[in-house]
Amino acid sequence: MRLSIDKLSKAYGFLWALRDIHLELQSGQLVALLGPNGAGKTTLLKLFAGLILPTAGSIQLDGATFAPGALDLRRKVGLLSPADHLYENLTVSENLRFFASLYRRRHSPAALVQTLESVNLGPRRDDYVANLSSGMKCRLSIAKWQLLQPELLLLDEPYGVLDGSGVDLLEGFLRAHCAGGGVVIMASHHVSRVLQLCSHALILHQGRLTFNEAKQQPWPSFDRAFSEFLPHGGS
Amino acid sequence: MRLSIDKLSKAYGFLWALRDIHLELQSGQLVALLGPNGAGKTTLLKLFAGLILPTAGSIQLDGATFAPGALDLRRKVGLLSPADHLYENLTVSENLRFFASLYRRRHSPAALVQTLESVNLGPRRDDYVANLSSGMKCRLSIAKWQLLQPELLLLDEPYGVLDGSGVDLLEGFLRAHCAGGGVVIMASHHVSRVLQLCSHALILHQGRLTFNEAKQQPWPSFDRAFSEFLPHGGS
Amino acid sequence: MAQAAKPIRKSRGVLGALALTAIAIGLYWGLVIAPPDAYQGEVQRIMYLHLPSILTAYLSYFLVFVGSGMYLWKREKRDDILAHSAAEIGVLFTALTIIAGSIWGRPTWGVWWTWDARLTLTAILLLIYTGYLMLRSLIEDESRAASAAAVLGIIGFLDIPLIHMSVYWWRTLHQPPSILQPNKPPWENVHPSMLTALAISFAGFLLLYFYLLSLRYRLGEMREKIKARRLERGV
Amino acid sequence: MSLLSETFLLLRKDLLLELRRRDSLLTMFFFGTLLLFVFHFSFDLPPDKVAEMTPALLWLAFLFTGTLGLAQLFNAERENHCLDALLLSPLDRGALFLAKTSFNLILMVLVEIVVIPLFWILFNLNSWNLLPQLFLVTFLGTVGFCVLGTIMAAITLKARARELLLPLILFPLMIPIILATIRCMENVLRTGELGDALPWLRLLLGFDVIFLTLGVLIFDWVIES
Amino acid sequence: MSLLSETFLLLRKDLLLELRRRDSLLTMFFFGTLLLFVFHFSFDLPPDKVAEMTPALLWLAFLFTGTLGLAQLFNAERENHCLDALLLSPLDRGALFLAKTSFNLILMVLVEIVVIPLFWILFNLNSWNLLPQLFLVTFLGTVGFCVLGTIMAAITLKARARELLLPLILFPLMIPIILATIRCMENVLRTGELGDALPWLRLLLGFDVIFLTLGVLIFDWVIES
Ligand code: HEM
Ligand SMILES: Nc1ncnc2c1ncn2[C@@H]1O[C@H](COP(=O)(O)OP(=O)(O)OP(=O)(O)O)[C@@H](O)[C@H]1O
Ligand SMILES: Nc1ncnc2c1ncn2[C@@H]1O[C@H](COP(=O)(O)OP(=O)(O)OP(=O)(O)O)[C@@H](O)[C@H]1O
Ligand SMILES: [Mg+2]
Ligand SMILES: [Mg+2]
Repeated sequence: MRLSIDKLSKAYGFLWALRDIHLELQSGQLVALLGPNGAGKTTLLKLFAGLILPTAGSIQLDGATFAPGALDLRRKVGLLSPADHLYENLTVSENLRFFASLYRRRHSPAALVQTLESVNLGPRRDDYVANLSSGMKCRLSIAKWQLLQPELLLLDEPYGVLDGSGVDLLEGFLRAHCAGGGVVIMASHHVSRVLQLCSHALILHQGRLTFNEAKQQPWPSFDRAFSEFLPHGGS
Repeated sequence: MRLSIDKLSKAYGFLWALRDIHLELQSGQLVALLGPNGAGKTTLLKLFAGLILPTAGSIQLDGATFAPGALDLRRKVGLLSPADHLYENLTVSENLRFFASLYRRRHSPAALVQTLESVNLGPRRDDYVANLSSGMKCRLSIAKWQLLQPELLLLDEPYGVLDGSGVDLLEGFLRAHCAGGGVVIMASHHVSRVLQLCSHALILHQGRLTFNEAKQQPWPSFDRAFSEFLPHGGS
Repeated sequence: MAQAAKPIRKSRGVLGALALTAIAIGLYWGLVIAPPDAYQGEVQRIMYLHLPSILTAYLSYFLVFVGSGMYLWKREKRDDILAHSAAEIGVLFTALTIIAGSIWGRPTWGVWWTWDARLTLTAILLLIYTGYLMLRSLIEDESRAASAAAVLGIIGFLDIPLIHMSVYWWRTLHQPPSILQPNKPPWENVHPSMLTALAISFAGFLLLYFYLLSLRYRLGEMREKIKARRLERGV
Repeated sequence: MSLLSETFLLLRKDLLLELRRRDSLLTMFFFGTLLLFVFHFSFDLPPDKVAEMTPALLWLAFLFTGTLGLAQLFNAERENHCLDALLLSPLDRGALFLAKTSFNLILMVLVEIVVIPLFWILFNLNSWNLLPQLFLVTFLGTVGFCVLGTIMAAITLKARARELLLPLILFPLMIPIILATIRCMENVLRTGELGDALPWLRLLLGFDVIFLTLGVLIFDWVIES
Repeated sequence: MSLLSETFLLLRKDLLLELRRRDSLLTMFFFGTLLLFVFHFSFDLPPDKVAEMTPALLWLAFLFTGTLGLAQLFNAERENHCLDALLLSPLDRGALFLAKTSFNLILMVLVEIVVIPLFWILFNLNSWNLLPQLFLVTFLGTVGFCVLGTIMAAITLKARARELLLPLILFPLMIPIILATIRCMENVLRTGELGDALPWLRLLLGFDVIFLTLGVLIFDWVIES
């Protein structure tokens, strides 16, 4: 698993949301994507997921680029955007089963139930997704990507809606995913949590990648970049 | 400003989302609403806002209850639900102006611009809300409620999408609001932040209000309730 | 509870029995005792089914109107149940009228259907109240469905006189009223035995109607009770 | 008066959104025109037949165009839970009803002002002098349509198969208006004046007044859960 | 074959959603019936005229019902950005096209199976023996409608005035199908067999095959941003 981005830019109308991003990532990295509001984090994740196309530059996953028809590539990428991407009028377990077959992942019913138990949704198995609370939807998304096993997992601010046990669960999943050779890129504003978890940090600022380093302990360069590009508070 | 809730219950189908809630709140309180995923926090806030009706029990604001026609009551309550309740196809400043007239708050254009500057959206004044990032939408909602000045302000997990400076901004606003005699009720999973800010904490657990106390320093009863009802992590 | 329910159940049983006997007598009178029609012969006997059922349907729609108005005013669940029950049974009886009329029309007019005012009006009634039932079933939230349906129940009913007038002015071909004629008492142009049969069978239909309505109402009540019971048990 | 000022505020917002994008107006106008062609093709009408069927053809076109317009009436409110934002606010619900009704009415009337003369041109009719009276009748019918349509659009707002359910409950209730307008127009076209059709016109007026009043009064219940 | 198995998977999901709620089917059926009434009122048809206009009336009813059905075709995908979830997945886009087309086709055919005989009853036609042939022609026309309609529904998926835009671009493109079907049906009704209308039938078949193939091939580009 190897993600390489070259001179990636994305414009919305007259606004550069991203400008000339260079990046190389490899198996096992757990990357924190930081940056102030409007820095371009969500845009970058959507580009990685192939949901929008870049204005310039390229994204390569193991040498392949997104194009209509590049379906094998799609199997390798997952985007967890809490509360999105679930059918409201299918039940919890129907959603899981549907997406599992879509990605051709065969799972025994027992495995499915077990995954649901692990995210604490066992008793809500036959409820419609529409009736879940926001945190429960996020937990279901976690279960979904646990089953679908993409190599590159993208997360857009998953902490917001999760309670304490949900956070533990998510972090356990992400650690296991990277240990198994996957790559995780997670955009978040919850800097303290993310710094503990990650093995690598990126800082976006006004569409430019202003910081890109592997974690050290202590990490003075990060502290400097952080106070420069993410002014004020930030727990 | 006085909020009193008596035997409040809400059922969705066969599920009690809230059960027998008693609560009294008064001017100046900044209340943290905590609880695990699915505890009923969002439901409680929607009830306070009069967006859904209780199955049993009553909510009184200064002695009045929500009913069709109780329009004065509506002027007193605001619900900040990040990224919601804004017209996507109006610009940032059009949104503010529209809601200000809806609540009959007269503001000079300069005051409006200044509020936008204060939430860092000055340069995006004439952008469509649809083109804002999630954090910017939340900032705009903050600006909106700054202008509309409800007495009771409800917030549903506002931290998720805000960066460091946004958090500072929000907290400054909430402190000022309470100092001015308002009441704030904020549902959040970001326990460490919320505890610093609040003057009072509630814990919901499976629809029941299991903890309801004013803040002390130290606060052993909270720590006990917290470890009982919000197991695991939770920064 | 159970004690109070017993006499009600008993009186409903009596009502059912009465309905059955009255319909049996009416049928016997209509099919055996009353003379065949001078022009139409034996088929005319369908009238003993046709006329009472449409009159009952009219009554039913009036009850929908009353129930809807009461529901909007008082917000009592039972009024909504009444409106809903009455609408369902009204649709049933309207359909019955149309079916019986069609069967009657085939030998007398030579067609199953013709675009005469009264026929069309009946069909429109059927469509309006089918729309009412569809509206109910297509709205998720129960109380929202109830208010939406109540609004339709009121507007629909108020619209009926206007529809009636317009359709009537548009074209008329159906039998001119022979029983409910404005300036001639019915016994002067109808065989008294026919009239008796009609009266008995109408009484039977009314009794049957109230029997069905009370059953359907009871069903609605029981649904509510079961819900309350299950809620109590906290399933 | 607060009701009127709030109505105006909401109407201005809707008009602003519409002016900015011109979504509904342009599509409604083209769709109305298109329908004339579709009817023409399907029925393969000889010219004399057209003159006779003018009212019906026009009204069907308006009915369908209007219904599709109604389906979009609350679009801005459906995004982002903006309807909740309005319900949360101290807005008089009657104002919401009046604003949406008048917005819809403005659109429909603009469409009609273009489509009716176009019809006369396309089908080569020469009764141009009757247009003012026809417009009047059409206007009265349109008011009724917009009033009832707004109420129905509001009650189907959160229903599932909304796009189909709306016309399903609206059309049967619209029958008096359809018939009355068609009869009035036929009379005008035939005799040059309303004459016999006066009772129909009264029906139309009655309908408009009754449902407009009812709408303002009960819109509270219509829109709130 | 992966295309077919994926089609089946998606179709099963859509049918499951439909079976659970029965939204579209029931509303489409009632709406189709209602339209017969509306047309009848508006045109005030004498019986002999109806027999002549049967194909046009039926097809207009199907066209409107179908278009409103199409407006709901991607409803489940529009909630919660589920379409993104599908686009994110390794799903063959052609399968999505086929699944939506066949789902739509199933609904339409079910509606037609009820509405056509109802039409015969309501308008008192007695050419019951011709129904099988008419069904065949209608079916071919419906296939074309569903194929083209699904493509257009996908194109207008994120457009603003979607509900109006869809018929606006769909109807003109449908004109060959409408004309061909109406001509074929007229011929069957008049002579009891297709006879002269064979070229129209061939046009219909050609249309179906071309656009079905095209749809599978280009749906990639249609659905992706
Ligand atoms: C589908 C077919 C038919 C429908 C929907 C229908 C509907 C109705 C309705 C709604 C009424 C009550 C009218 C009122 O008082 O408001 C009625 C009454 C009546 N119908 Fe029919 N009808 C149908 C066919 C027939 C046929 C075929 C006949 C006999 C030739 C017939 C004979 C009568 C008679 C005798 C009455 C009582 C009229 C009176 O005295 O007021 N109907 N029908
Ligand atoms: N519309 C609804 N229909 C049915 N059940 C619902 C609905 N909304 C919420 N619920 C249920 O009510 C309970 C409380 O939900 P609520 O959204 O209030 O929780 P919450 O405390 O906000 O959770 P979270 O922290 O995950 O946001 C949950 O069990 C949820 O499944
Ligand atoms: N659809 C769009 N059209 C136009 N501009 C957009 C669009 N989406 C995002 N933008 C703009 O692109 C920039 C980057 O937005 P993006 O959503 O990627 O930020 P972000 O880093 O995710 O911010 P946040 O932390 O607030 O979520 C912002 O200036 C935003 O206004
Ligand atoms: Mg973002
Ligand atoms: Mg919540």
